[in-house]
Amino acid sequence: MSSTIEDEIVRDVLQRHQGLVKRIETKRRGRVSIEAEKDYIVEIALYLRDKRDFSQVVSATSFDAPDGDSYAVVYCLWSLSHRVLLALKTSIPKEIPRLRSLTPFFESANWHERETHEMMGIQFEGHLDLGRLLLPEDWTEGFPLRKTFRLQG
Amino acid sequence: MRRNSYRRRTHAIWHSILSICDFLHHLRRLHNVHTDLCNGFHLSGESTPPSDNCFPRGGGRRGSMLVAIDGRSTMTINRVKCMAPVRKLLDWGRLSSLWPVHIATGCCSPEEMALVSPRYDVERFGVLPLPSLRQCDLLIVLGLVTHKMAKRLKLIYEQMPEPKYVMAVGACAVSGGLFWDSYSVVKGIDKVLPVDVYVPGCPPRPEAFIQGIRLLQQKIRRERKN
Amino acid sequence: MDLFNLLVKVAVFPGAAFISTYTYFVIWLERKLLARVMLRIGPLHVGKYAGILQVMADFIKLLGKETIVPSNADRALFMAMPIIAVGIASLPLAAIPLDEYWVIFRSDYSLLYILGVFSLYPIVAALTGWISNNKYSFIGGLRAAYQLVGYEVPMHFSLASVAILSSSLNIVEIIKKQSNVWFVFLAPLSCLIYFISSLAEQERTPFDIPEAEQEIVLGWMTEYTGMSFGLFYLAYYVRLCIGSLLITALFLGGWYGPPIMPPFAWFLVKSAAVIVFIILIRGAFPRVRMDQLLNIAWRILTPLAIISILATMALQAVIGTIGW
Amino acid sequence: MSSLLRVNWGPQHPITGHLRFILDLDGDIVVNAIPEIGYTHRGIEKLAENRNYLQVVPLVERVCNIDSFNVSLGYVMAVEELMGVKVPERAQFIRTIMAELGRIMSHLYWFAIFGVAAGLFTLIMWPIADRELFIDLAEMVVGSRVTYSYFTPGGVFADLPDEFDKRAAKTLAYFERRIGEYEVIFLHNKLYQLRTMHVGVLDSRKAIELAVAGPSARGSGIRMDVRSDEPYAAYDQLDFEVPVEDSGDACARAKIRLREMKESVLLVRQALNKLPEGPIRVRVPPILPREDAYSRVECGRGEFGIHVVGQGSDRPYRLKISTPSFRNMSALPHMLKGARLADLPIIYHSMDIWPLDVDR
Repeated sequence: MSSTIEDEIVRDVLQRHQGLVKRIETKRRGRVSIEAEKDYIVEIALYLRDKRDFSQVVSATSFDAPDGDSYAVVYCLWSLSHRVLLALKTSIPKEIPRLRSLTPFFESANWHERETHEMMGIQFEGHLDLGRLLLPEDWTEGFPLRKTFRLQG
Repeated sequence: MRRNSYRRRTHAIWHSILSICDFLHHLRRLHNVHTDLCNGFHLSGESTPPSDNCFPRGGGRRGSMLVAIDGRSTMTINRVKCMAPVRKLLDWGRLSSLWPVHIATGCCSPEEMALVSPRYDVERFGVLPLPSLRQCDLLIVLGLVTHKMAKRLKLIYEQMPEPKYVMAVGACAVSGGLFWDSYSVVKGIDKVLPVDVYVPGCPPRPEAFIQGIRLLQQKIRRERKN
Repeated sequence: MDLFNLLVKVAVFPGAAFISTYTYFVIWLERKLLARVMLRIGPLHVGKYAGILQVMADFIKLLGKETIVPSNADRALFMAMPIIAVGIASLPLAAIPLDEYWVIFRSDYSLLYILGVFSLYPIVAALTGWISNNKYSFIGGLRAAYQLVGYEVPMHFSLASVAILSSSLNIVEIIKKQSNVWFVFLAPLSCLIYFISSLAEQERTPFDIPEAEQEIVLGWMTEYTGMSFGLFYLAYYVRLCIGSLLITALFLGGWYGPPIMPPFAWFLVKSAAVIVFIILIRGAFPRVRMDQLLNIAWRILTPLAIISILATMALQAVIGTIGW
Repeated sequence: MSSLLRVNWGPQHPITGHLRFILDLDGDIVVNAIPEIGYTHRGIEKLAENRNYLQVVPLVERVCNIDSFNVSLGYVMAVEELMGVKVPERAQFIRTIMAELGRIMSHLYWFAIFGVAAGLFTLIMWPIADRELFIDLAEMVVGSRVTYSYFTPGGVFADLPDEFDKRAAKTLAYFERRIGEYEVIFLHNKLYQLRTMHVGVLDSRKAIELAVAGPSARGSGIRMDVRSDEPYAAYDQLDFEVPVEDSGDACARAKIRLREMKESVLLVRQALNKLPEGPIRVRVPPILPREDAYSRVECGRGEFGIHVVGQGSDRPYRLKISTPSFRNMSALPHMLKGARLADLPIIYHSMDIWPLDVDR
């Protein structure tokens, strides 16, 4: 049993979701990053939650992927019992910015997804309340964190 | 393309909430300025609750004045041609009892806490923070004001009784400061409210706050002479 | 001559002029003392000595402020309420004797009069909260009414022991009975209960629930501006002064004291001590919740007050048999 | 629905600060509480994309300027991870010292507001007065009161001044005595206990589900602290205890923070004793490589995460700030349901939510 918990997680995920994972790596102690197709994100997250106690969504980031016509979405999941932070990455096409929501399964993903929706315009399917969170009620300018949105300065 | 839309938005805001602020700028208090700026201001969007009677909203439903039936927010006691000593007394009372309203808009609010704390104790000058805006005469705008807050700030200013004073504290309240190119920050609250004293700094030290209050007191003392 | 005397008493001492001067200094004292508790200086630069003119400046400023009447409020009542409040707050003063001679209104039932008038004030509060047509005011007014239900019973029970001890309802008689020993020593439990419930009646911390700033802004006074707020502010402190005078009269031996000072001076010194104590309590305790206040009042104070009545009756019987 | 009273709290309200609550009240009971945030949303994440990585430090600091040491440490660490820079030992220790001072300042500020929430105004003044002493210490090192920009990628901006350790020792000794007084006067005050015990109870299962962060989570019995889970700066060379309370009410959360302040005092002392000699800064490359890095620090309010994506220029391509207040805020509606109106300020402030931190 010389392998660390990070290696075990990587092995598990690779075994279970052989074809779905595009890339998986451990950068350093306590960090795992998984890149997967957008349709399998929920599946992998649920598997991690049930088997490895990744029960909290700590952060959700989204940005214009530097190369190509897609948005990258990164969820950070935290496992309390293993003390491992897992980055779950995916990319979705710019024409149809839709992704299955994690909120029905992770209550903590709620506001993170709302914010991502507001700032990047990504539709989370299955999310019950994607209302305004941070921007003014009468905001009509689009999605501030997209690269197409330019500041006036 | 985006620049255009930004300009359009700014115009929209200017028309909806900042309608007459431009010429309010160089006017002083007690010059019979009607400060009812709230006409045409509506809250919209799903997250807005139905308006309630907590504080009347909008220009039409503004609380009526006791002394000025025509809606002017001036006071009879100032219109009465009273003797110089009495006027002096009134001014003295006003400048030595400035009650600031509790409204935190940005990151300068910890410094306001320091201002009332034992080391800087601003109650020495008669500045006593009060919870309700109905009793207050000084609006200290602490730091940046977002577009979302600007509407509420105007509402708060509206509901304070005359005579009232505004102090812009922090670089953001003066000019937008560090967030000068942000999409959601108002570049200087003088676009929204008539400001009496500017206190620059990011955040200003409490000493600067106190200087601002002293300057305001000087201003009140001079106001009547002009 | 009688009429002149009465007028002097009403207008000067112990009437309007006296109570307003006293209130002025109490407000100043509260701000100054509270500041000391908080390690601050308090008012300093307004007035030559220690910010003594601060309160005057506040009131002059309030005089010059605009008065706003909310459009949905009942206009006439809204404007009348502050004046009614000050009137009702200062009514009990009529029956409080600062000396055997200096009393405006003599009656054999003056204690009942004071109790009746003193507990009118929460009704003013509830009414004010109602007519302001503001939700915070409304909640504050309701809370004032609740609070009335809470403290009134133990308060009256605790005063029953005073009446038993002095076998009189006349405050002058009650004070005279204390020439040898103050009632606070004969009925300490009643004194404590009365003190606690009078804190609740005056809406002082820890029972300032109707004005709880953190929840409902300024409670039932939220909508008041300018001098109408100033009048409520005044009424609040007038009640504090009168409450402390009343405690002095009922439990602390009124004007009796070593003959180094005139009697009324003793009266004032004692009541000022009570006020200082009340202010220090404000500096040290957080506010309790409404349901906690009702719990304290009904589960603890009321049974204790009944025990105190029984104890006092027993004491009175003992005193009666040994002929003291 | 008609029997419910809808009350607005904020943004001008004595206790809410920069946000607004919409409350549905049934008598004294809160049926529904909807927080409406965004009143201080400055778009820092967007602004950071238009500044170079050094200019971003002051911006990030404004996210939570009462705890700016810890917050800027998070950003700086992310940039260093991206560049693969190794920070010298002395800088790590100085960072730890300043971060702990920042934690004390942040907790003192929280303590002041928590006191007011219960209606005790003395408790505004005392902790704020003590906070001034720590501000003095920071001012001695940095020169400004609240916003420091002291940490830079590659180290710290300047070395500690000569008399710093003496002055720090004096302040810490005073403050240690002072914490004892706070405990006696406030936490053991019967009325205070009456107000805070069994109020706003958050059990550990729900706390994990809602991803509550920092001292608020530790108050619910969750042992979770980035300083020990994933040691950064010099925390791996210092020993400290992570305080945990099980009851999950407002009183427990208050106790946690007081105990943490004690721990911080000990940590600063340890770090000052072990402070090695050496350089305080290394050179860093001028551009951010095409990678991404996620760094976490334990700031006063809990876990603070910064996700930096580089794009081969001197500007961050994307900066995501994940704040503890945002997480706690999203948990708040669940906690407020069924509470009494009078308990609302206490529950809200026991979570130590800083609205600027929520909105970014």
